[in-house]
Amino acid sequence: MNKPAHHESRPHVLPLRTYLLVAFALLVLTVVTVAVSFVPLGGANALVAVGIASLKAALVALFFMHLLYDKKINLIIFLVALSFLTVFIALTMFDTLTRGGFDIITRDPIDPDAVIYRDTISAPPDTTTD
Amino acid sequence: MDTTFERSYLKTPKGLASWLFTLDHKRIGLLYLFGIMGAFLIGGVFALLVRLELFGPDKTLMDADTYNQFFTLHGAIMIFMFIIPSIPATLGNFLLPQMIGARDVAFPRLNLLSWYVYIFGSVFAVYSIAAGGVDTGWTFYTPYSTESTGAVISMTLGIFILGFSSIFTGLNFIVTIHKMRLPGLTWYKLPLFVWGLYATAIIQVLATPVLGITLLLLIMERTFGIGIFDPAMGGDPVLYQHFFWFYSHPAVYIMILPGMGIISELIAVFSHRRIFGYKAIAYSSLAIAFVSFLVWGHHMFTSGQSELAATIFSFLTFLVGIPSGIKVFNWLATLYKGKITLDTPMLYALSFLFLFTIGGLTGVFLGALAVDVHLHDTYFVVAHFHYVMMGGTVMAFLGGLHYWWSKMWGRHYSERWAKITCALIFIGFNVTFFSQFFLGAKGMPRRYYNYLDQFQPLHAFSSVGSLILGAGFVVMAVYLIFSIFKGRRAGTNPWGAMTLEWTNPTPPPPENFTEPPRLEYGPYDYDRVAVERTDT
Amino acid sequence: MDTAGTIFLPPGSSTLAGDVDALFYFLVYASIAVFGIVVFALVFFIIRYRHRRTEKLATTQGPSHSLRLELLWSIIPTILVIIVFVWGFRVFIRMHVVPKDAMEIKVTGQKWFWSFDYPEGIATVNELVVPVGKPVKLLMSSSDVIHSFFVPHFRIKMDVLPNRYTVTWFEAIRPGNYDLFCAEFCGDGHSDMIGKVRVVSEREFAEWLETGTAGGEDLPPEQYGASLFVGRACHTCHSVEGQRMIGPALNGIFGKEHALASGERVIADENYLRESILEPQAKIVAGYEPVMPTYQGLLNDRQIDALIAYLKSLE
Amino acid sequence: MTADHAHDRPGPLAHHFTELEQQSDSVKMGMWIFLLTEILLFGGLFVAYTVFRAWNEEMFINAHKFLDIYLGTINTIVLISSSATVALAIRAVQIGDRRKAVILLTATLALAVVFLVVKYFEYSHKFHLGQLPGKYYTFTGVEGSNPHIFFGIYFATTGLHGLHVLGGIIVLGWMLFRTARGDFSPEYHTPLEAAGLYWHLVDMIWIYLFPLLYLIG
Repeated sequence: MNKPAHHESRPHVLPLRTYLLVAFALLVLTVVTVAVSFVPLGGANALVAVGIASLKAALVALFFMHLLYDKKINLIIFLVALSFLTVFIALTMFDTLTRGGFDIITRDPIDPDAVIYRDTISAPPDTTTD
Repeated sequence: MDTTFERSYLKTPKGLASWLFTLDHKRIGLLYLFGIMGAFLIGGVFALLVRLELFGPDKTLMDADTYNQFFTLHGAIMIFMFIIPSIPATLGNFLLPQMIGARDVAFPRLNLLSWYVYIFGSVFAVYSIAAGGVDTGWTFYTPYSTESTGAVISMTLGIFILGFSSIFTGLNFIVTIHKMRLPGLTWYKLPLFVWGLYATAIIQVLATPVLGITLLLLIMERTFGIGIFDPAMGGDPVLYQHFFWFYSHPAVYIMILPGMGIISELIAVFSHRRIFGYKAIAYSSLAIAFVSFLVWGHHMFTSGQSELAATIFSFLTFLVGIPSGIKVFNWLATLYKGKITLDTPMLYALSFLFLFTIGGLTGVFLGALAVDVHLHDTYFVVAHFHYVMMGGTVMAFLGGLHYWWSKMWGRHYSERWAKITCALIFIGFNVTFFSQFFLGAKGMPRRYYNYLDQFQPLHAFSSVGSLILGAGFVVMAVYLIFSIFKGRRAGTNPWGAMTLEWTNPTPPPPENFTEPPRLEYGPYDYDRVAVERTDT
Repeated sequence: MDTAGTIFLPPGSSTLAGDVDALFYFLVYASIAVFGIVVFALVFFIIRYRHRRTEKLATTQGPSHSLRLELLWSIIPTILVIIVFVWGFRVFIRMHVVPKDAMEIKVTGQKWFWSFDYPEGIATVNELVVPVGKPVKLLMSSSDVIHSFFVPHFRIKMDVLPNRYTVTWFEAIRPGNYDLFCAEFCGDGHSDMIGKVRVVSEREFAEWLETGTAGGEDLPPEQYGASLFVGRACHTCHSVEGQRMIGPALNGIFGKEHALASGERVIADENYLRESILEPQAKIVAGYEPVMPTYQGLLNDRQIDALIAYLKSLE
Repeated sequence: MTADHAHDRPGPLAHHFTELEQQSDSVKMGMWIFLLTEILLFGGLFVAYTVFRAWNEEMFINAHKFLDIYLGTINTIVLISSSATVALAIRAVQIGDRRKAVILLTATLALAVVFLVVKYFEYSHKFHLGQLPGKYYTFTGVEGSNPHIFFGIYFATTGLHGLHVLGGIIVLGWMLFRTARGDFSPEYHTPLEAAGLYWHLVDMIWIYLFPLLYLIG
């Protein structure tokens, strides 16, 4: 693999216009995401924010960081990083979001403030069990 | 008389400074060798002290706090300062460029920096012994590690720094393998040791940063109480375990994959036989590297993670066993119709096959959910991971060290003493650790300073084994050091091997190859070309 | 199911033990079989294809790969491990689904003893008394670091976490005394955090509940105190023979003056001893760590008096 | 093997490479692997954020209102602009315009400093209110349990990011010096490209931190 590509003795220079357009798009997206955050959309706010952030990150990676034009191996490295981060988040959440499935605990929580406790109690802390 | 010696990397240039500022991957490999041998000595002494204390119940030598510090230091030093850098940073550094016909690794300065970072991190880690010791176990579980009064911060900082050294080595190797290969040396013509190093390096760069952030968060937890891991501040100790094992499980494969690479070389050379199933062995390394990231939760089946997560992790754990099994069977098949010579490196390779199979099979016990509940945190686990780490990685490392010893130093060790030592280590190891499978299944929990009388005979047996093991390593140190100065002069290719590093002079010149290496045959073409042993 | 002890496992004494042991032994025999094949092939090939160094090396001919063989030794282990996974999973689920009629006991792990609270208002330390043949649900939490509740004879183990409840259950099938270990490293007293599970008949259990924590109240105070000193796990950290352990030795301390970590000095009278049992962090003896947990709720006044009487009697 | 070729080897080519292109590709690939480790380093913090947000969404939403969205937006624009200037600086070197490259790199450095100054004001305001991480947290205005965890994560992520900006200033300063000295040419400017990649990654991480912390909390 990686046959030496002799014809590329000079770097691939992107036109100035591309950089300016990308920078402009990034600024516009920033304004959009801030504006949307003031609109109450419930859970969708988080999705929109992360979606726009990903779009911006993709623009930076593909154009500013030249991944679109560079050797494919570098793009692969970048995608590997993202996929293993996804694995980390996903497998951890498989635990943290599904705790207490079998054990219904009817006692009051030990520390009502402890956020980790929320999913393992059946009743909210303020109701008394009889 | 010996112009090869005078022109070799060992003698040109001369002087201490030329070693301390060397950019030569071979010298850096040797610097690492001295570093990890120092770590192995310290870690080994702690191991022997721990085993002596456990000879009988109650107090034998030391009090509980000292014992807790000793097993913590044994674990932390052996893992972070010895076994993780052991094969890649010493043999890998020394051999990788030679095996792919390159003059050096891609980033020689980064390579030297990684050694200094290693020493710097080790100094922090060893300093923590003086600064009150650490008694948390090498896993630093919260909230014990946030409450402990020991020198947890200096130890974790040391390990954080050691992580950079590991990352630099991995980064260097990946780029080297991609970009520095001799023209014409395609991926499928690479020696399997290079594939092993490649898979290892991938894990090093992917997993080590997570260890870094875990330890940083632990330090912040101790200094600021930020409340992510400490239940007293509203955090979750089980989340710490997720973070920790996301690194530390793949780290197990950082340790074993390069060992498997060495075994592939040894089995092929000493059977004088084309390796069986080259592609299967190569790809299984990558498969192990990938799946190793999906299984960390099997360290946590009784930790309070959800049943769903435990089930997923258990299933994925079994997947990682399959490529390991494939490797073992392929090695066995390589012996078939070979010409097997039982030189010392081969004895270590065969020991590896024997011990690693036991380690792997007992791993299946621990992957099975219900059985793990009984065996978790007992001596069964201790025995299992020593069979994999010591019976696997250390045996492979010793095999590789003996195999390439003449390449490194230009001299042979005493074959007779080497065989006696190999037998001592093999016997000592099995006496020490096989007994621990029984201890664990009987219910003896690990990290116990004191224990009930019913466990005493097996503990005493295990302790005796550890002394045999220790004696083996002392003898090895003596004959190896002796050989550097007085050993018989070695020839270019004493084993009749086909990989590129045996085509250059022994010991190699600083630039590795005096003339551009030629690819006349592949690394395992024993069925096409008759290579003779050349030894003086 | 009743399984006798073997060279591997201690006798199985809970309803779950049989299930776990069956899988365990399946794994033992399967492993021996696989290991046997590997070692046989290894030894056979070494003997059959042994080559002396004096002979000349020539080329060797042998298969470089074989798709059929490689598939064989990929697929057979895959099937085996899938069987093991499903089997292990099914037993694991049984371990985690508590029977509806289980009696609930609250377990607290702390450095370095176990305490058990019964719904009837009885509290014990390091001794869990349960009736035979009745499922017992353990609702567990820790008051300091992570511990792990491990009874080898019952094949159960579950971590005990601070600030959170975890659950495990068992049903003992034979009366007897069984070891209870802490399996998660928790500090200097980790290996002494050992208790007993005492399985008694239904009738004995009912009697035991009646008389409270196994009697002793009719003994003279010094003797009662001596039994409490062991029964409440004081001896895990305090010697009565003068050695320094995790805590200071307690013989001959009564009536004497002691230096505190705060620099003050204090006379060890009844009030001081009482306070040290109920509020251990209030006054720390110089040279020791403030690690002792409170015994508030674990000892009644009579028991505290008995303990003080015992300490007074020590030389 | 090397001595007889010495005369036709370009200056910046290190002894162990055979040609400049191999060297440049290696450095860039090495840099990308380094960026991969950075992504996973920050990744741990993103995991902590996601896990705790899922556990306690209300507290996160309440707590994030105490971050200054205007300063955050300004900093985002500052960092994006600095990313653009560094990309343009590399382009200037590629077309041989050294003067423009120096100006653009100086602008990048200035923007990076602005970012840190804004961050400094944000931090000191929070210190003043007692919105400190962990056990030093004394602020009482946030509803929900354990708001100190949100601020713990806020300080951990932005603090680590701030350290990376600081590191970027040092690296870019060195690159500015080397550009001004004339080390780089259209044929050889690999170190500058690598430094640029690093700076873009620092920008990219902020692109995520900004909405997660300031906008949705």
